[in-house]
Amino acid sequence: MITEHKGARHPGLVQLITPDGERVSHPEYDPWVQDVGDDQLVGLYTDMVIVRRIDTEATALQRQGELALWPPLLGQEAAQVGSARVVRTEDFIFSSYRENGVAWCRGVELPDIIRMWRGNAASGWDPYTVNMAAPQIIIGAQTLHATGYAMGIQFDGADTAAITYFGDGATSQGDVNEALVFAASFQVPVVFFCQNNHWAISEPVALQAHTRIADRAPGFGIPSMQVDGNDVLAVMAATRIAMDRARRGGGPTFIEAVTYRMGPHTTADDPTRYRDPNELEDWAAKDPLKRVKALLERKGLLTDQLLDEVEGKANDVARQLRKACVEMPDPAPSDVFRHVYSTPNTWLDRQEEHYSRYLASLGDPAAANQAEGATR
Amino acid sequence: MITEHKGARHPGLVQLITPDGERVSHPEYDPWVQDVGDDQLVGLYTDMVIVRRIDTEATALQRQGELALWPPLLGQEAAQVGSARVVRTEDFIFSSYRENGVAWCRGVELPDIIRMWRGNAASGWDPYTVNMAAPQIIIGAQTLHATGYAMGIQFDGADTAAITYFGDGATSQGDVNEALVFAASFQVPVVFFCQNNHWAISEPVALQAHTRIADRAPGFGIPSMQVDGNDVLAVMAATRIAMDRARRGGGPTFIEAVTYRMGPHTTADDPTRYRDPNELEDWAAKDPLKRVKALLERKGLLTDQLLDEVEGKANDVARQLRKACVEMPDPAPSDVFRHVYSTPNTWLDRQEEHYSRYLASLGDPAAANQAEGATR
Amino acid sequence: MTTMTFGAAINAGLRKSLENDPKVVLMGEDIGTLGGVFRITDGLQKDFGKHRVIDTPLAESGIMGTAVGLAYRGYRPVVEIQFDGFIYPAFDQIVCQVAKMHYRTRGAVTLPITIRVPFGGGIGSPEHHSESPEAYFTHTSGLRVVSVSNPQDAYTMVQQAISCNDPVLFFEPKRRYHDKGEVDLGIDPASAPDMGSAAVATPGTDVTLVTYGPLVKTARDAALAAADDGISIEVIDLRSLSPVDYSTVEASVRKTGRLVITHEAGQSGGVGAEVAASITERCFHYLESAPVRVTGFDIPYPYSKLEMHHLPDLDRILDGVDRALNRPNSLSGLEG
Amino acid sequence: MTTMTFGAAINAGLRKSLENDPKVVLMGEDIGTLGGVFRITDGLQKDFGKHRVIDTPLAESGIMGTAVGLAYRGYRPVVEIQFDGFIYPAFDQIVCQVAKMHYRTRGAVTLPITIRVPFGGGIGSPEHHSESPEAYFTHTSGLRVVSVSNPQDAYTMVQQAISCNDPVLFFEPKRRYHDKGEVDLGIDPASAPDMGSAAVATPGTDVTLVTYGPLVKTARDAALAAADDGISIEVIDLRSLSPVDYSTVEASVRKTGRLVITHEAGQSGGVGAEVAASITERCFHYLESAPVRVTGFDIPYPYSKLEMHHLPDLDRILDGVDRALNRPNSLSGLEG
Ligand SMILES: Cc1ncc(C[n+]2csc(CCOP(=O)(O)OP(=O)(O)O)c2C)c(N)n1
Ligand SMILES: Cc1ncc(C[n+]2csc(CCOP(=O)(O)OP(=O)(O)O)c2C)c(N)n1
Ligand SMILES: [Mg+2]
Ligand SMILES: [Mg+2]
Repeated sequence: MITEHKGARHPGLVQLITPDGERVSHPEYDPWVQDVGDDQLVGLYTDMVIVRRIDTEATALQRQGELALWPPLLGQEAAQVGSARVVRTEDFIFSSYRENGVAWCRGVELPDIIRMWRGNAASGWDPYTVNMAAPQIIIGAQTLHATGYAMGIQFDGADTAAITYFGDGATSQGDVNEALVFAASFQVPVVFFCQNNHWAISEPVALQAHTRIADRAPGFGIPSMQVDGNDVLAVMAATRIAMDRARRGGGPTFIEAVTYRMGPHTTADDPTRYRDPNELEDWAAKDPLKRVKALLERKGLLTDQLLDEVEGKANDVARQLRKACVEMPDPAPSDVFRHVYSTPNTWLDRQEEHYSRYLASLGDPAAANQAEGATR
Repeated sequence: MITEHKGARHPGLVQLITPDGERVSHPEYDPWVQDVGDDQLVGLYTDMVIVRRIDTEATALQRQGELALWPPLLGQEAAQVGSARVVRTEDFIFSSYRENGVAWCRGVELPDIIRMWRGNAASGWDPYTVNMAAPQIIIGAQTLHATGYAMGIQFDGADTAAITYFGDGATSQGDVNEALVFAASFQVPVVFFCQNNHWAISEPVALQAHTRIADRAPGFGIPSMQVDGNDVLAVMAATRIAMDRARRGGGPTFIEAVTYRMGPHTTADDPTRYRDPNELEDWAAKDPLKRVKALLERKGLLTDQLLDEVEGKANDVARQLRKACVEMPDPAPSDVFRHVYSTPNTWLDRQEEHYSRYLASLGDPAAANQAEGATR
Repeated sequence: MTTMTFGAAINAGLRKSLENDPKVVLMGEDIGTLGGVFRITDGLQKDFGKHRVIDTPLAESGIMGTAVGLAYRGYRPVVEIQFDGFIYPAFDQIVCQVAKMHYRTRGAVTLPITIRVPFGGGIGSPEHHSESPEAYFTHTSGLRVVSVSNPQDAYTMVQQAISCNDPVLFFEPKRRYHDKGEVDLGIDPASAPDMGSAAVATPGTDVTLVTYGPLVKTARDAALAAADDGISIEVIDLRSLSPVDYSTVEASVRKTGRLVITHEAGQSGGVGAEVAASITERCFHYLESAPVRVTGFDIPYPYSKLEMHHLPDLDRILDGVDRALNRPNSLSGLEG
Repeated sequence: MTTMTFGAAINAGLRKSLENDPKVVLMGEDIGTLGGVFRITDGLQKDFGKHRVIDTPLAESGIMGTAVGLAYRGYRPVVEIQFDGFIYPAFDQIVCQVAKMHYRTRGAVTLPITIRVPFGGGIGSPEHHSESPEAYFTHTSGLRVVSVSNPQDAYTMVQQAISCNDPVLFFEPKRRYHDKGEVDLGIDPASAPDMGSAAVATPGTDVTLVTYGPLVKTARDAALAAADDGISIEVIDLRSLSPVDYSTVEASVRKTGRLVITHEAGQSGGVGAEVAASITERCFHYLESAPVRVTGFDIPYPYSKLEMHHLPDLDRILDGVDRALNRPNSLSGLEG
């Protein structure tokens, strides 16, 4: 027999809360969450409830024609809240399109969360006000941006880090693998946070990865961890370990958070065409929200008062979201020409001038004014 | 301490012949070369001498202005000859630009080896006559072609395999990593043969890979081997193991052949600008040709007659190569329009007609004839 | 004749190709079990199996590169790019490999690859889902580029593209997928008009209106509307964008003396620029006015609340027609 | 004034930019120790360090994507693409990220990235080393595209490109790297003619000859030769390809009534198509003949023994000039 290097040994999935809400100890990960007291636990629970409520409300808004599209994160609340809550303000986040839970934790304003999904903008917020980049739709592209940003952190000698979110499907893209190469070569402070939610639209994770996703990074010289992505504490611990290493100059880390997309890919998707309903049921039993709720219950913290309070908060957020959505003003026609360049552009200025004349010729008074005024 | 998956354990570099020419035994690899008797050893030696002679001659031809460019393989003879000699006729090879030793073993005609380097064609040979694709200049692109070809082998139920050659630098490209993903997902009969010659033009391998290159593939679920690429027997054994596994439906394998580019990147390169001469010296001591020669000597096979014979053969090849080069007819101007499409194309036909009229207007009689005749 | 949607017509054409040639394989993201995000490949994996209709990993360069390898082995891959905006990761493999392999190997290797691209806007999608990248490919020698505008052409031309020995970019106007039309499923693609030829979609005498893909319907509607004003527009559906069938366009412009070109892609360097330049070269003395381009603006495709401003519509096209006819129009009085 | 090669002038411009702004970083393959395969960055890593002049792994998408991240962090990356033909793996990052980020974020994020591309043929190289991909980028909104034709412009414009807040594709005619010229190193790029403006390289009155990059020299030589025949050619060096400074071109064509455009890139959908279409639109009534394009053929760039047939040279340009002037030329007698 030929002894060959066939794959990596791994310590297995890290879990700190069982699906039944039992807190299990893990000597290596426990220290990283030992400061998480009852208040913080309640805070995490509250965040997760709100994030799920935002998701439900946005889905409803889409069904009612108020949003053009929405990518539900149902089932991924622990992965997003657990990680985002330990990213510091000065750190920078590069995410994909599904990280609305991360955006919430980051303090993104409610209208900004839905702006692009309503079709009112190509992205929702100013990245520099929340240190979170515009959501990325091109699968995997943002992992390189995070790596480049982390190169900048390194050049600046800053003690912050970048973290990038991407899916299991994204791991097949060249860009993600090139990001691992650059991150490893330059040993920059970046954390690769992969939410393995088991699906890339209709494609199961097995089509993208022949082995554990967490095994990928060590082949590039990047340490990795595989954590239960539905366990908010495990996610927190892993993210802290990784961010801490990055900030201390220890280079990149890869985290695979094993979770499950319980809803459709987007509101335009119909998972009944490709998904075994039993699989969904299995994962419903591991629901991240149920789990932290059970933990709170075991700890005697799940009072009616708390439940009411949290529900009230979530409903408030939902109401604000809905209001922000339906009241969002439409963009002006001339916005179509804005921000293509930061410097004047003769070609585009001419097109804008012609178009405003055209609108004026249709008898649109607003446009007529514009046609006479300045073009920029 | 956090136990994490930091990298893969590996059995280390496989070697069957020491730099001094001692045959060392290796229980797992030996069986794969036990059929290699004295004759075959002499054959391998002969190939390596010829391949080096082709290289020297082509370099001289370039210096004399007969070739536009040449990418020397000096130092990589064992990696190329050892692997190519165990690829069967029915298997298919997808290489980069430096595998002229592979082309030689494949039976590519001498003029075809230099055709593109003289500027007389974009590639040298008909891939289907030797089952070796046109050399690839875009770094890494051919690894996907090999993987796709292997998908075809699988669909056909054939018991052949594809093998692709690429460099250490190429491992940074997205395409190579995507090839690993596809090969692993579909478990197709393809062998990834990486010649780690320590340099990508002026960039050392450490810039491309933070860990052993052989560690990369297991993270994709692909078994890998690291062999001494200057040891022709070790290379043969590893390639046989991999090709055999592929043919038997065992899926892809990755081989890192650790070797050294002793010459410049191409004849246009000046390695003194970036390379420590001591490093070159170290590797000269591990020269693949010296090594097999020393082995032959230990076996008492290195007679003066053999040396003369091999030198004679190599000189013959060199003479033929030179003759083929200087006598190669120039292409016709109208060749510029050939083979862009396999079907007629009105745009291009018009451009050809106009150009032949133009040439005719300059008073070129050949062109004038053409302008009057058919355009295709 | 059968009434069917545009999407169903492509599905039927793909099915025919899969039936007729065992070397035809379909590849793409989500094209198997799901039948594609637009359901164009619906049911095909079920009927032809996983080796004929292949769900691939999520990597466009990987899909294109393995398609090259399959073609090297004698297969005829039909690649689906999920949305126009996701073709760019495959750009290198398309431009350097797919387009050049035949030239590189002096004809020894043909790559009969069809690249299906749902393209264009008008469906209210977010960024990267509404692009018109066709000009990148018409500027790439070695490729053929076609775009279909109606179910019958979709059915016939997809089969012609698949049986063509050259690589073909096949642009499908996604906002027309649900449009219905009559399709003759019994048609023999080999005897139908070649995909390289343009078609006169609406005959006319006063002005030539050239377009392709999603705007053919809009252009024909414009011709109908103009007829009420006594203006006779000849609408030409280019069908083939590379090469353009200039003989058909030339014949029309020699008759009308006026040319308008409309497409969704941005103006600068778009297909319209090439058509305007080539027709001016070929018909200079027949032209009574400068060729007019009515196109998308030179902007990234806008968010959906603004896309109707970007996309040429019936009124903007008619304004362009007025310009070509030197009738009063939105730019009247502006010099140049 | 200092006499220096084109390559040395770019090197000097890069050095100035590195000196003036600590946020400027150079990235690329082999640009450090080696100084680039063309030695354009020679000595810069030694003088500015490994964090300012970065040898990157061999992955163009990786280089471009990390440049985006660096720009996000406030840096001004100057990326070297080793050869024109190797820009395609970075195409997705350029088209979807570099070009669109400013629009996407409504101006919140600027990406002042300069992408240096040695381009064009004439140096006897194998495949992928002689391409002219500029039209892909002039068709991409959100990018600025310039090309330099002489050492002085190279020195000045590379600094202007680097200080521009929009991303700039900077095309360097590699076959001119060794050409020498006078360079005023003391020039202040901010007060020099803007890189967006075209320049009249040779004044003339009979015909306007528009070009850029490597062919400016050829065009000027053609003008000299034509002068002997009593033909006065006005050569315009576009300098900026996106946007084109049409006011300069228009002014010339209004004067001459004739237009010839020449470039190495293939004809279909090249920059020449856009210039021909736009000038026809703007100057239709001034044109006495159809704009003529003298360009590379619509073929993959040929192997080096044939490249002189592909590349427009002085004679072919003059033949095009004759066509524009309705003088006897190679196509005389052909209709259309
Ligand atoms: C380059 C590119 N190709 C294809 C798509 C279409 N697409 C959007 S989401 C998606 C699946 C992504 O799966 P994964 O990375 O697992 O993320 P998830 O959606 O599960 O969060 C695909 C194929 C895209 N957005 N970008
Ligand atoms: C996509 C691409 N980028 C850049 C180049 C330029 N280039 C040619 S060879 C080379 C180095 C390749 O190194 P490696 O893969 O180790 O192969 P080796 O030359 O050592 O055989 C580079 C950067 C190229 N040919 N293709
Ligand atoms: Mg997923
Ligand atoms: Mg190498």
